[in-house]
Amino acid sequence: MNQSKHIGLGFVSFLIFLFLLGPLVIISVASFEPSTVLQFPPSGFSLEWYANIFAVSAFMDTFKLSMLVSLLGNLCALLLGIPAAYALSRYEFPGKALLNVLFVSPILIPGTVLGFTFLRYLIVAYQLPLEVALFVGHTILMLPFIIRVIASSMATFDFSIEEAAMSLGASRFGAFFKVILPNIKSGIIAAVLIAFLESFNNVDISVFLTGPGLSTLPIQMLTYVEHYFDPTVAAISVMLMALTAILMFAIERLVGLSYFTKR
Amino acid sequence: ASGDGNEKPTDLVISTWGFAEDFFKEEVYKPFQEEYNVNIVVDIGNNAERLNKIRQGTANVDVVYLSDYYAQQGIEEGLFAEIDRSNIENIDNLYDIAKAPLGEEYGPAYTIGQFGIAYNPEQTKGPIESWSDLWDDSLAGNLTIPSITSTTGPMFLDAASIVAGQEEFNADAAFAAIADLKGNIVKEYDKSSDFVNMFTQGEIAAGPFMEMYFHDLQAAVPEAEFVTPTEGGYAVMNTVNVVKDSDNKELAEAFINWHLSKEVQEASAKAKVDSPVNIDVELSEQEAEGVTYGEETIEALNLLDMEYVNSESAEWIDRWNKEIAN
Amino acid sequence: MNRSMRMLLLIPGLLFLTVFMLIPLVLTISSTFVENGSFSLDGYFRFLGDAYFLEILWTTLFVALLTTFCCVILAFPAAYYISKLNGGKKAIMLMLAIFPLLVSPVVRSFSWMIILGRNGLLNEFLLATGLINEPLSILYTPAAVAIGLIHLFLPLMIVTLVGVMENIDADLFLAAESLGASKAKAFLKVMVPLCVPGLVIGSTLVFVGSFTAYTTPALLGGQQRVISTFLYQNAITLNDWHAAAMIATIMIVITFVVTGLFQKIAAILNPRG
Amino acid sequence: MALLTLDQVTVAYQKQDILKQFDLKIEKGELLSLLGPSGCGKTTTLRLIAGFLESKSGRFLFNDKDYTRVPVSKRNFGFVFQNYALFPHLSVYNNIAFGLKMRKQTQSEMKKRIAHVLDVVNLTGFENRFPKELSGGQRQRVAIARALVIEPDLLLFDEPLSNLDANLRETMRVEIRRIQQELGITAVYVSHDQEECFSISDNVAIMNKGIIEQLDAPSHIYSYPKTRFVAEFIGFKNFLPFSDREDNGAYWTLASGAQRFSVAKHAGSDLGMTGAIRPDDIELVLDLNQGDAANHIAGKVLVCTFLGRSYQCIVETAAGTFTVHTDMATPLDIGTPVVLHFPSNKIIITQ
Amino acid sequence: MALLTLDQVTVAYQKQDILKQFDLKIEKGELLSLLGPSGCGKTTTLRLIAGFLESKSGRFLFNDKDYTRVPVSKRNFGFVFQNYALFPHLSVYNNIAFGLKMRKQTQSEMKKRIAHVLDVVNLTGFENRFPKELSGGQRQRVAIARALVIEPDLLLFDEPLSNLDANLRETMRVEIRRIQQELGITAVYVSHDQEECFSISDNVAIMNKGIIEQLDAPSHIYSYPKTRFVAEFIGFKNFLPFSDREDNGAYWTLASGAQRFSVAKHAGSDLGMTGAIRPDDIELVLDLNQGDAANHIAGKVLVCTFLGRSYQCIVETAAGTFTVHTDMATPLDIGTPVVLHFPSNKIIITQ
Ligand SMILES: Nc1ncnc2c1ncn2[C@@H]1O[C@H](COP(=O)(O)OP(=O)(O)OP(=O)(O)O)[C@@H](O)[C@H]1O
Ligand SMILES: Nc1ncnc2c1ncn2[C@@H]1O[C@H](COP(=O)(O)OP(=O)(O)OP(=O)(O)O)[C@@H](O)[C@H]1O
Ligand SMILES: NCCCCNCCCN
Ligand SMILES: [Mg+2]
Ligand SMILES: [Mg+2]
Repeated sequence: MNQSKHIGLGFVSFLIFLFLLGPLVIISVASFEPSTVLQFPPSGFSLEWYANIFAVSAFMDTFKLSMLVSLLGNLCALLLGIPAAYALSRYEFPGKALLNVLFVSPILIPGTVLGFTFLRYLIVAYQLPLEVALFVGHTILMLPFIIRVIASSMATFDFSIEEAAMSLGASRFGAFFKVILPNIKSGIIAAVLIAFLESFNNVDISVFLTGPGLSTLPIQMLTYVEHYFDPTVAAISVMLMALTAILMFAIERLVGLSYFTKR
Repeated sequence: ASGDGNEKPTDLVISTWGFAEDFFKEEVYKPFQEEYNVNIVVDIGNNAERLNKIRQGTANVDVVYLSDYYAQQGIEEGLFAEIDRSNIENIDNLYDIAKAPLGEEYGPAYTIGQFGIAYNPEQTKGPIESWSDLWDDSLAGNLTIPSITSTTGPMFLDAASIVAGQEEFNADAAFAAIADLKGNIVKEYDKSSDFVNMFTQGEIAAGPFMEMYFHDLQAAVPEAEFVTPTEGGYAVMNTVNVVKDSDNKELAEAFINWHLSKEVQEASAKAKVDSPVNIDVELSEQEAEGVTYGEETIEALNLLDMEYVNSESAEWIDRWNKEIAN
Repeated sequence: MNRSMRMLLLIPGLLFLTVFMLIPLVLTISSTFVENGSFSLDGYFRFLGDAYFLEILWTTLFVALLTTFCCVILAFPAAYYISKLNGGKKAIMLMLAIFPLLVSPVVRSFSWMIILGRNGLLNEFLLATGLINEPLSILYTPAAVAIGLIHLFLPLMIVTLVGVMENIDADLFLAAESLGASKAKAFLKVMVPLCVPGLVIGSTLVFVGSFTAYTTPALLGGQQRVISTFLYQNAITLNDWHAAAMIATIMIVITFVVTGLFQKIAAILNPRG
Repeated sequence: MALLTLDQVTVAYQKQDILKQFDLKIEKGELLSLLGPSGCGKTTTLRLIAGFLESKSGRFLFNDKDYTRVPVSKRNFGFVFQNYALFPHLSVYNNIAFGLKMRKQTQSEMKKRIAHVLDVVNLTGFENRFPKELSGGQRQRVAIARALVIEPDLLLFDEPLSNLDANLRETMRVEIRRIQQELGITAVYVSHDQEECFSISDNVAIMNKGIIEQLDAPSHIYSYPKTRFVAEFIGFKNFLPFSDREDNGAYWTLASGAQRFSVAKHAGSDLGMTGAIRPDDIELVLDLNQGDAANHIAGKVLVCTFLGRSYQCIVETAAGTFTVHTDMATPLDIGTPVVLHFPSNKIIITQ
Repeated sequence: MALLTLDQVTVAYQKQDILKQFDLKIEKGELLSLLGPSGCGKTTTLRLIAGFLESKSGRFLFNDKDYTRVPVSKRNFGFVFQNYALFPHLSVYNNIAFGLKMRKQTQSEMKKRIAHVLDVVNLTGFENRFPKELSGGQRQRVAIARALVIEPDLLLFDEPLSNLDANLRETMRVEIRRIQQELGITAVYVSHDQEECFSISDNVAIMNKGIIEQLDAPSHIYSYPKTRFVAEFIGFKNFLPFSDREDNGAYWTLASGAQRFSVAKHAGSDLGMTGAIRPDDIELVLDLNQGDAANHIAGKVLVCTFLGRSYQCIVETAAGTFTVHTDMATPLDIGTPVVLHFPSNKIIITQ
């Protein structure tokens, strides 16, 4: 389709992106504030708060734990979720509606209650070690995002290519990995990213599943802003964005970003 | 007994708020760890969350720092061990009100802050001197107050009762007074950071505030002022206790003793981490800025009966929700 | 594929959820129907008879629905635009769209305070251009909460929709146009129905997110409370887990009803969705 | 024993039976075509054999083994899909390489075989295109190449040439036939193009509403359709209801209305009373005197259309309306009186 | 003035030109077919006219108005997609109703028209099915119905009947033609089926690699293809390279190798030196004595295949290999010596 026909659409999209990214720009600029209070425009330029991220050891420690939990949990949620998403969008069977509800239910339940329930059962009743409970909790937190986002991108999918692959000798498994997966790649990536970020930013469940020597970055950040007002947390957000941008750049260099989208 | 480096260090779990973590690590924990061959593990979070974990018994906490309101809950629920004061000699060197704010059996306040009023003189009609000044119409849409669920909420409720002319605390009068104040309130705040934000963004000109955070406020808004209201400021007590299930009770008491020592108290004060309660701590005028310091100041602070507060709080929260927060 | 194979795909997830979430949750919720050792609905009647509770419930619901609606409206063009791009450009835009998720919700709210405040950028801009004479008060109103929530959840909706739109055959759109549908009509009659699966899940994510949101309403809203504040008060401040579980149960029921409603609407839009 | 046997197979979508107690036998190396109207169940039959569908009842034997439960990927059957089902994320080369990779072919062997099959389907040079950059016919050819290249035990074609032009279709069908015979692959071929089916197949099965009406060698079906349905389907446009039958040695003599017809006997010609004849086989005679002779009927031209090879005339007679194909330089005007001659060796009798 | 004019239009995908300075004129009420090999640009031409594609250069006039920038939805052109493009979320009824709803038809009018068009495409009773519950041919018919029912100003068909069986295809094409003529709709029709194109069209354009090689009435193209490409495309399988030309009144006398051929003159027969003849038009003579007569060549049968209507024999001669169709009861054995006769009024001369 021709570009000129997209002008209206392009403009609207531009405004939407402005809305999404404008606040981030403001925060990024404000994070270079030299004084102890976040303001815009900043009263000067300083990297003090960036230095502070590394000076306060808890930020690095919790960052590592957060990454670990979100990545491992994500992996686990993918292993559990992809087969389920596939079964739910590919087949009709009795009880499907119920299963659909069950698989989204972790989203439907207020985090505070879910967190407390985990505390009472995973840790107190099941006696899981704290780390394991945190990991399980995050897996559950991510599962519905993985399942629903992937399932919805499979909803419009033409599964005849799966049959084609099988007729060419691919096992059910192979067909899935070789032809279904590549064609829902962006759906999966979307799911992984959303789930990861939901987990990485999660506070209300994590609060109950952390303990001595075990805390996550967002909890650390929240604790920090209870006592400090300086732009350190803004600086952390900017660092996360920068990290992501660098990652993207590296991927672009290595495999090309189009690798992640369907042709 | 000083460690010979061969014995495996004991874990001591400390539950605390999580500010100035690096100060504590270096100046408080490290010397103690070396001397006692312990390994200190901290659990951080806000009062309520940490108290909750102690209730569930999931965190193996030995020493717990809580503000008095939450500490009182812990005591009533029997979560804390009775302390052996003979193991904590430094208690004797504390201001009187810090020695046993919640009873002789339980831990002392390791720091006391002052709850007063912060304001921006450039945005108010004149200087603010008393709690009742907050009711002035000139502050319409320019005021914040602490929410009832924050540590200082009940203190402001008490102040409102005083402003309403009550000798003894009277909840009806206090709620009526705060309801009167609604025209001035932009919104209430839960965290000190919310106050600071509103203040620096010019959304508010004044509000009840804790002195220990004033230093930061002033850094952003140099013209800001902190006053002890004429009716008196309130004492914000941060207490330290030993958890009942602790296997390291003696070590815990030793640690508390260490935290109350002149050395640590003075270092905390000078780093502007916590106001000192040890009477031996001497601060220069500059060092005392932003710190609640001095016998008269401390002794002049109003105190709330935490047992009473605790028994009323559910009722107050309910009333607050219905009469104030909407 | 036979039935048992299908079950094999579902079982691991099912088992995991059942053991670690479903059973604990059912126990928690069922405990709300027991008071003093016997079955009772009194707790629920207390809440549902409480005007204050109903008011914040309604406010929260309203803001959440408004947010969901706005996200749908805003996400559609953006997602469509992104799905039309090819290769690297698409990946970049998609990443940019989810960039906000990298920023802590607290920080994002700060940013909106800077923009929407009394002396904020928006007011400065409007005053400078002479569009207004008095600063608008947006911050600390439900509108500010909605804006903050939209910013918080729009990325979810966009990403979900892009995933669905990509698998829609471009010829369908052309077919609609050739049958006389304007671009807008074709979009409405073909694109929208085919996006329904994505819409349903996107709306569910946004709705539930805004319905249970805590930080953003606390920072951007005024004195008006939201339901999670109430839940949090009961659970954390008052340590009354019985009441908290009841509030949660009420919230869960509402979420189920609303998302069920989404499904109903979806079924009308796309009977085959 | 047949290589492939469908034994009393029933397939249903929702509650409706699509194949009804379906029987089919195919010998090793045979190419069998399924021919039948749109919606009769051809694709369904192929999908069943391929293993994409499960039958409600009945058995499927292949090489004497019960294949009913063998998974698709273990069957080693090639399938050419009616809607191509190309992998959108793979280039033409990789689409074709897919099956070979599954079979762990060496890179060089793979290159060679793909180059060859691309040549067969006339797509050399398109290796790096993606499916959506191809025309409809090109896609179809990739689909064929993909199935051919793995040299499967059974090849299933679902209208593999429907989007190709006549020449290419002919070339391709010759190639398909050649490869199939060379490698001795058994094949089931669905097409709506009769000429294609007849020329490529060892046997043709004419299907109607989920059952096979006739299964025979192409030339036999072509000349002697067993039922009226088959006759109609393969181009017998003209039918004569007969009412009387007299045995006349090598001929039957039959009556249709006032007219008598002599019809050469053939296998099964004693089983029915409906005569059938192709438009090509009726002779259009302009000599009106013959109107009353046996096997002749007088009539009037209703309409004449150009078909390329010949003209098609619709002629109205006392015995009904007939369609006749005739070579002429110019069409006949509407209303022209003509006589139709039904050669007695061209009329056949169907049930 | 023509109703539709493409004037020097160039269309490219990526950098490659698909249509090259393409010209086309269609008169009001005319049905024009595009015929050409797979990948030659037929679909591209249709999509350009429909407005799905933009040209790099050139103009598109419709009704004397410049339509180059008119949006698709304002064109009122019906389009039948090669891959159907049915709306998967709508039932058959609602797929067909789509265009009518856009035109704000009353409910009752809509019902009536849909019922009628469903009857035309033989799908009455399928109203409530969804596309994925239909067979390939059924889907195709829904696509046709959907385009027909809006009675557009211009109908664009992209292989609309490719998945239908012969009978249905014929009925449908007659119906399409009838509706098109009745309503006076102009149409562009792409098909790979020559008989279909010839029988349905007022004019046929033979395309090759993005240009039109010949545009003429069907019967004219059928008999007198202008170029070797067109001849080959429409079934002239046999070509004779001529080397000498003598004018012999109504005939040319030409030499091909040692053999002389007499060829009836026709328009344009002076422009080329390549003779062409259809397999149907060569006569296969078993009387070997005629081997040396003019227009006769002796040869040997290479292979004989059954085609249904006739046998196809490939015969090798001194002048090359020829394909001949002939009516016989049984095929000729490989190696049988035969003589081919090329009637002088059946050979034509192409460029
Ligand atoms: N998106 C694309 N990118 C690159 N090349 C394309 C694209 N679409 C089509 N082509 C090429 O353009 C040429 C013309 O395609 P078009 O679809 O018009 O062919 P067609 O005549 O309709 O063929 P068929 O009979 O096979 O459908 C083909 O060679 C095809 O490979
Ligand atoms: N998913 C389905 N649900 C319901 N009915 C179906 C479904 N798929 C196919 N059918 C019906 O089954 C019958 C046989 O379909 P099939 O695809 O085998 O036909 P076909 O012989 O291949 O026809 P065509 O030549 O049109 O492709 C058709 O009448 C069709 O409508
Ligand atoms: N809610 C009481 C927490 C007390 C923490 N004191 C912080 C001092 C920061 N300068
Ligand atoms: Mg089919
Ligand atoms: Mg095409």
